[in-house]
Amino acid sequence: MPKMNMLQAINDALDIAMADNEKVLCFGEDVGIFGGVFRATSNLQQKYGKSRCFNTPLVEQGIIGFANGLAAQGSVPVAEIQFADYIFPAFDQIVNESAKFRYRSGNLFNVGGLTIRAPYGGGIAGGLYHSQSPEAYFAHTPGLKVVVPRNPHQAKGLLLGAINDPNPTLFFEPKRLYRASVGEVPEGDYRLPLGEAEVTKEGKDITLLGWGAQMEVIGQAVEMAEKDGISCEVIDLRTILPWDVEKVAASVLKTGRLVVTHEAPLTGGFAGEIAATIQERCFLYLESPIARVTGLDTPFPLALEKEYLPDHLKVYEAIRTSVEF
Amino acid sequence: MPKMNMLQAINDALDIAMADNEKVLCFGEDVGIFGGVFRATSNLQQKYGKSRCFNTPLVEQGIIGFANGLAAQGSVPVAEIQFADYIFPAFDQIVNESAKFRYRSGNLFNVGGLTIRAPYGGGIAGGLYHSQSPEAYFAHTPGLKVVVPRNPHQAKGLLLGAINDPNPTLFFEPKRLYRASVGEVPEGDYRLPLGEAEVTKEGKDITLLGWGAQMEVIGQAVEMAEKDGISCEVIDLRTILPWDVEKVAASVLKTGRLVVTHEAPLTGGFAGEIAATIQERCFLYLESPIARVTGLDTPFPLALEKEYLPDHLKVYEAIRTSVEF
Amino acid sequence: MAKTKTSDVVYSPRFTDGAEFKIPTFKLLKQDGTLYKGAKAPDLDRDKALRMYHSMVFTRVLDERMLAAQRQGRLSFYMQCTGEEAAVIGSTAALDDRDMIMAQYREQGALAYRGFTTDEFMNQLFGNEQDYGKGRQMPVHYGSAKLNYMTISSPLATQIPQATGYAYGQKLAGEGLCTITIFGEGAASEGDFHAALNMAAVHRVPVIFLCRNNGYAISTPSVEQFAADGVAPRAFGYKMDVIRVDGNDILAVYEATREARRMAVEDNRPVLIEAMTYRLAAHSSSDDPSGYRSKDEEQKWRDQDPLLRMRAWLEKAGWWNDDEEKQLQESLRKEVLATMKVAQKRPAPPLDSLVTDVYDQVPPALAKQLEAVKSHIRKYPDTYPNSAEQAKGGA
Amino acid sequence: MAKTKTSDVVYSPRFTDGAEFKIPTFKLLKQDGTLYKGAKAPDLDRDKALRMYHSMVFTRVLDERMLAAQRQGRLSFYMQCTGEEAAVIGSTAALDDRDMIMAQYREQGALAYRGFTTDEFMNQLFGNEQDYGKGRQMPVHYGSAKLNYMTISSPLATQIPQATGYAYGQKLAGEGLCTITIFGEGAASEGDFHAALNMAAVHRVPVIFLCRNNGYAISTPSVEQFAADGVAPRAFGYKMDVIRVDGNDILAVYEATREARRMAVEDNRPVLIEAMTYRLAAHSSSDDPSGYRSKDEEQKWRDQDPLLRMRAWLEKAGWWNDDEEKQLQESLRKEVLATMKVAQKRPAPPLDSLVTDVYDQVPPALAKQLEAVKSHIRKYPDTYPNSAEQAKGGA
Ligand SMILES: Cc1ncc(C[n+]2csc(CCOP(=O)(O)OP(=O)(O)O)c2C)c(N)n1
Ligand SMILES: Cc1ncc(C[n+]2csc(CCOP(=O)(O)OP(=O)(O)O)c2C)c(N)n1
Ligand SMILES: [Mg+2]
Ligand SMILES: [Mg+2]
Repeated sequence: MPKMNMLQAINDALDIAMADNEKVLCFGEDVGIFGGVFRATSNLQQKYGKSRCFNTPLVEQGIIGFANGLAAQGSVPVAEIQFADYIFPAFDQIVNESAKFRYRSGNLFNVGGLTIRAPYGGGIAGGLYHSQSPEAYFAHTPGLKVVVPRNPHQAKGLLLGAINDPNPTLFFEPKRLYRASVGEVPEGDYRLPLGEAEVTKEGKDITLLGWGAQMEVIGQAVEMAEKDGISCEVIDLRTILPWDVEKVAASVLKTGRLVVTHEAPLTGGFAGEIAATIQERCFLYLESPIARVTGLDTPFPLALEKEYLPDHLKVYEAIRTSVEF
Repeated sequence: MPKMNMLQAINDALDIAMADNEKVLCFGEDVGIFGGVFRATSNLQQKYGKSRCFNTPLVEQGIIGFANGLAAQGSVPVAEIQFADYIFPAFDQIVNESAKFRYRSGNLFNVGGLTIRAPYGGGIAGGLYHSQSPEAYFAHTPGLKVVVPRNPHQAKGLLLGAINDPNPTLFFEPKRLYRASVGEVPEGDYRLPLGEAEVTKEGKDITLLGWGAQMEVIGQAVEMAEKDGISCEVIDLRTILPWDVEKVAASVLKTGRLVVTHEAPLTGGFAGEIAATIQERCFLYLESPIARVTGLDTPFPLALEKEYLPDHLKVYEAIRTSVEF
Repeated sequence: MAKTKTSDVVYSPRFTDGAEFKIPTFKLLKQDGTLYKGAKAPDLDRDKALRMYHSMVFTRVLDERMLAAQRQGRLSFYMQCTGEEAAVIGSTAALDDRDMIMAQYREQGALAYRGFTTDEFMNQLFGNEQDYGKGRQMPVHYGSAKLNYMTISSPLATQIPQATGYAYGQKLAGEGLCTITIFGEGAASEGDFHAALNMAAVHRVPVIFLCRNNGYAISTPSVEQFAADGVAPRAFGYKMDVIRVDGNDILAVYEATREARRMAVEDNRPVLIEAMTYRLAAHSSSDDPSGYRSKDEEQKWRDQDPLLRMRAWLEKAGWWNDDEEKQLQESLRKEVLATMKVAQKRPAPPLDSLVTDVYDQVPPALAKQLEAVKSHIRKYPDTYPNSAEQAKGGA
Repeated sequence: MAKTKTSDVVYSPRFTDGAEFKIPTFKLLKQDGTLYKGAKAPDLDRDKALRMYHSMVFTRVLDERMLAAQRQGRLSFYMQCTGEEAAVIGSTAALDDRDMIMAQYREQGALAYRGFTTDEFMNQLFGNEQDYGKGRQMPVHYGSAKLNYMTISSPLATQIPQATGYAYGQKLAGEGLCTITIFGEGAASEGDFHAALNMAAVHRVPVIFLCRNNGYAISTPSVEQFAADGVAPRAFGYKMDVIRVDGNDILAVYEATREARRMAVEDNRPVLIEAMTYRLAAHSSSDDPSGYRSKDEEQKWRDQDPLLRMRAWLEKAGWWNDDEEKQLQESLRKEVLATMKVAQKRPAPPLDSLVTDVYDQVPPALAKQLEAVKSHIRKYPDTYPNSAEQAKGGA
């Protein structure tokens, strides 16, 4: 299997999707000849022409409005939002339109073909407007699917899964991993399932749950904890909405302990939903409170980014605290 | 004390704020001569002139952008969004701008004077676009305050509190109660504190927590439960962000049981945050899982509204289940 | 990149607000049913003209009856097209029936013209089990896949950039079809409008933007909505072709739209049409316009009634007479009433529709939520009389 | 309400895209420093002219040095004003220094003109403890309350409707001040732009909208941004006065803005100015323009360098010479370098600034979060070297 970084894996997925189905279109700010500011759409215009891969004017609400219309018409738009921080002008088109299109029409019409890609997350010295993790905003919106990959292999398979899924899907790409995460990626088309979490490591003392770039952080923390003799089970949630309650509950029923981590602020973050659900499902099995290791309840900082981030040491400490409760 | 309905109490609060401080301005779609589609701003243009109370063009992102600028300049804008369902075109101006204005400038500038009013919630046969409860979207946004009143007395005092609070505040008005909720309202200026929950009834077996129109629902459920001999403590959260963790935790430490209710969908709703925090704070004191009684994970329905809503019977059942756990 | 032609240079500062560049209003038909001097009627045969007129009368009758039904408490809410039938039906008649229509909420005339049946209207209005929308939206939020009429969405202007996208898809499909989106002059203030026009112009999309400038957005008069002379001059900002038309003149609307469609489909040139008209009724059944406008003003526009104008033209053409009018009105009234009675009695949509269509399939956790609702209803059947029977089926 | 004048009526469908209505470009100064025939230089005294020119040179030097610093790895990120100094500084010079400026990110020249010190620039660029923004934003996100320069926000166009609101507040305050907002032709595609102009025109707000049309939004050329002849014709849509100006001609920009300010403040007429210019540098230090535009094109614009043009004018006026130029350049270079070295060494903002300014006061739960961070740092001081010392103070 060839080795690729996450950007190459994403580019490969888009290439395959466009080759496979001429109804697939890629567009957004600077995605045309330039291939996007991160180059995720490199060469697609050259290969598939300007009518299928193109720059849009600089207007996110227009990009998603346009994409909703295309999807309703039967095309398969893959719209890029340049940074997840700039998805909010399109919030109405996503939350009031994409999410409710099928429901409100009684399934006469739908925008199931829609995929929205956006780089998200911190750790790149981007400050408050190039670092946000907005997944929880969308996870409160029935009708949407929200997906976050952790590495190149997952990115390609989940993106192909998202493009082919008959529901509007947000695909948040951890930009810190774009070039940093390199791994083997199968050639050709393969699709990873949406809505399924993955147990990436089995263990018995405690469950660690995260998504995207936090999976690497969890990995480091788990390595430390296992040296202390703590057996960790690790789950990548992968799809934030609708999320795989069963797999997470099954793990916590076994381990009795859960730590959830994300970069977004604590309050209203998706870890809250998970903790609330799991305390209900696993009440009598919980040996310690479900812990959340997250960003602070502030905008994303710049100079103090290191202090803000839920890094491996903070996750490790949460593991210790949970086990020693 | 005069009796008023909630709309009158809100109108009274706006009148007092405008009389008190000429920097207070009220504007939004149809709020001018017409006094708003619900008439919350009745007579204000007549009294304070067109320059301080006026119609805006039909563009929510503009209304809040304009309001942000006014607040930065030192004015005290009270902007109305006609329905909370239509606040999303302004999401970027609220979440990326209002919430981060002070922080990003190191306190050189702020929009603390800003208050955004919007009718919210269901129960009025409004369907998916006249019934939403979007508080959780904003509660994931550090920098904002989010307030919801439960009756006319609270509405007036909290709105005056919000207008005078030096932080951007969203004030969601339960429109089902606009005319239905009538009560004694003190004359003149009084301000209820933001960030403080209120224990509206003491009890010892279980804590019921809600806000806005759900307080009435809780009241009915509690009446049934008390007949069964269950002693209920009732808390109105009042401010959703930043929320009063201490008062809620203190209650649950005493009762050992918690039911939280809101109309918004379950997943990602603010009850999740509360449950996650309280299970951590009160882990060893919890006698049963924290229960959430909420809307379903669907858009807000119309024909089946009754079935969807977290009504008193559903809350009552949750109390019973919790106590019998 | 910035381009300047030397010929376009001035050496003293000269400001302009474009006001000297007036956009005229295109008219053909006078209120008395005769054509303006120099005007030429569009090429309409008798059948088509009568199809248009029937749709106008049907819409008027429907609106009258349903507003009355709302007043009687049979219906929760209603919105009338009254006064704007020519703008809506004239434009629709100029399209191919396969073109997509993405409207706002006051365009039932378009749907009537396409052949939406009285029964279909009623099922939506009463949100019963035969409503295509499964009783999920307020009255007047119609949709029809087979008639290429996109289901109405309440958030204003969202359908405008969607229309641009839809039409872009049609262009790629190459079937010679286009999309029309219809919206009010109030909705045109939304950011989505600006995005839609700009993208359509840049990407040369076969879309027609039809603005019904009816003078008001609820209580807000258009002078508080924009300072310009209507919505039309905005087209210049995007280098889009625009035409202003007398919206109460069905022949002019038809002709303008016919030509706009040709430009859109043959030349991939999007077009903006501003139809000058007036909302003769209240904004909705919840509104009372007496608080914000005068009876005089209303009367001035009532004298411009688009139905009377078309009828006068038809009569002059010898295609219509008083008897036919009377008979049509009566039969439509009867039909609407009879159909309403049947539709009103149809049961509500099934309980399961609470959770369907959120996704293509019901996710497991949501299926459980439905089960919980059902078991709750089984416990309190009297409180949920509409669904008690259906809840019995549960696990 | 809909209004039509009979004189504005046509009887056959006539479409227009406004293209026949050209907006000319206002110019005064040729590249060789002489005025166009018939042009009249604005009323600028020597001091003011030199203040303007100094700001231009300072901005150019700052940009060169800081890009170099970024290349050396001293700075994380940088954005240059290069090529657009005349547009930014010419407009600022025409304002009252108390007028509010709400800019995009490429307007450091405006701040330099207002008197932001080299030290103040450096503190922001390095996000050190003396940065007014407390090290929270990326480089070039300057702000100054005392110089009436609103802190830059990355989300594009959000400041445009804010400027309308700010200026509305100024109008009510009645102090004769106004607001200018500066933005790119790319940002003008956002919905916020449309909202801002419309609201300003309807409410007669003293605000100046200055669009720097520099040909590109990152890699996107303006022909893919809009189909129209620039941004200027959009003003017609709102009945707003507009002027297009040669953005590399500081005298023309100055004169246009001076007059626009008068209209805004005296007549409450908002004005749109489109300054035609070119971004000579890359979009930012992260960008490489060779992928999307030609060296030829760049050279064409380099030949229009606004600094050289102003310098030529000053020399012809006898207000400037080669020696002075050399000396100024050298002293500025030295100053920038020396100041940079100091600023770079200043410590980072204090750990407590992690939680301040989210609200006017730190909420209790957030104070606890800070305490938890501190106690964590105390446990692992080596991992957080910048804040280990400060964490010691904790509970
Ligand atoms: C985004 C949004 N904001 C506000 C509303 C509430 N609203 C419904 S109709 C309306 C007025 C629309 O006026 P216009 O577009 O002129 O259409 P008309 O009713 O005159 O046909 C308003 C403000 C809405 N539906 N959506
Ligand atoms: C809302 C939003 N979308 C996207 C971006 C990313 N972005 C930053 S600068 C830029 C291009 C801006 O171009 P223009 O307005 O012409 O200004 P210029 O850089 O040419 O001065 C883009 C797309 C952003 N900052 N904000
Ligand atoms: Mg209207
Ligand atoms: Mg530009």
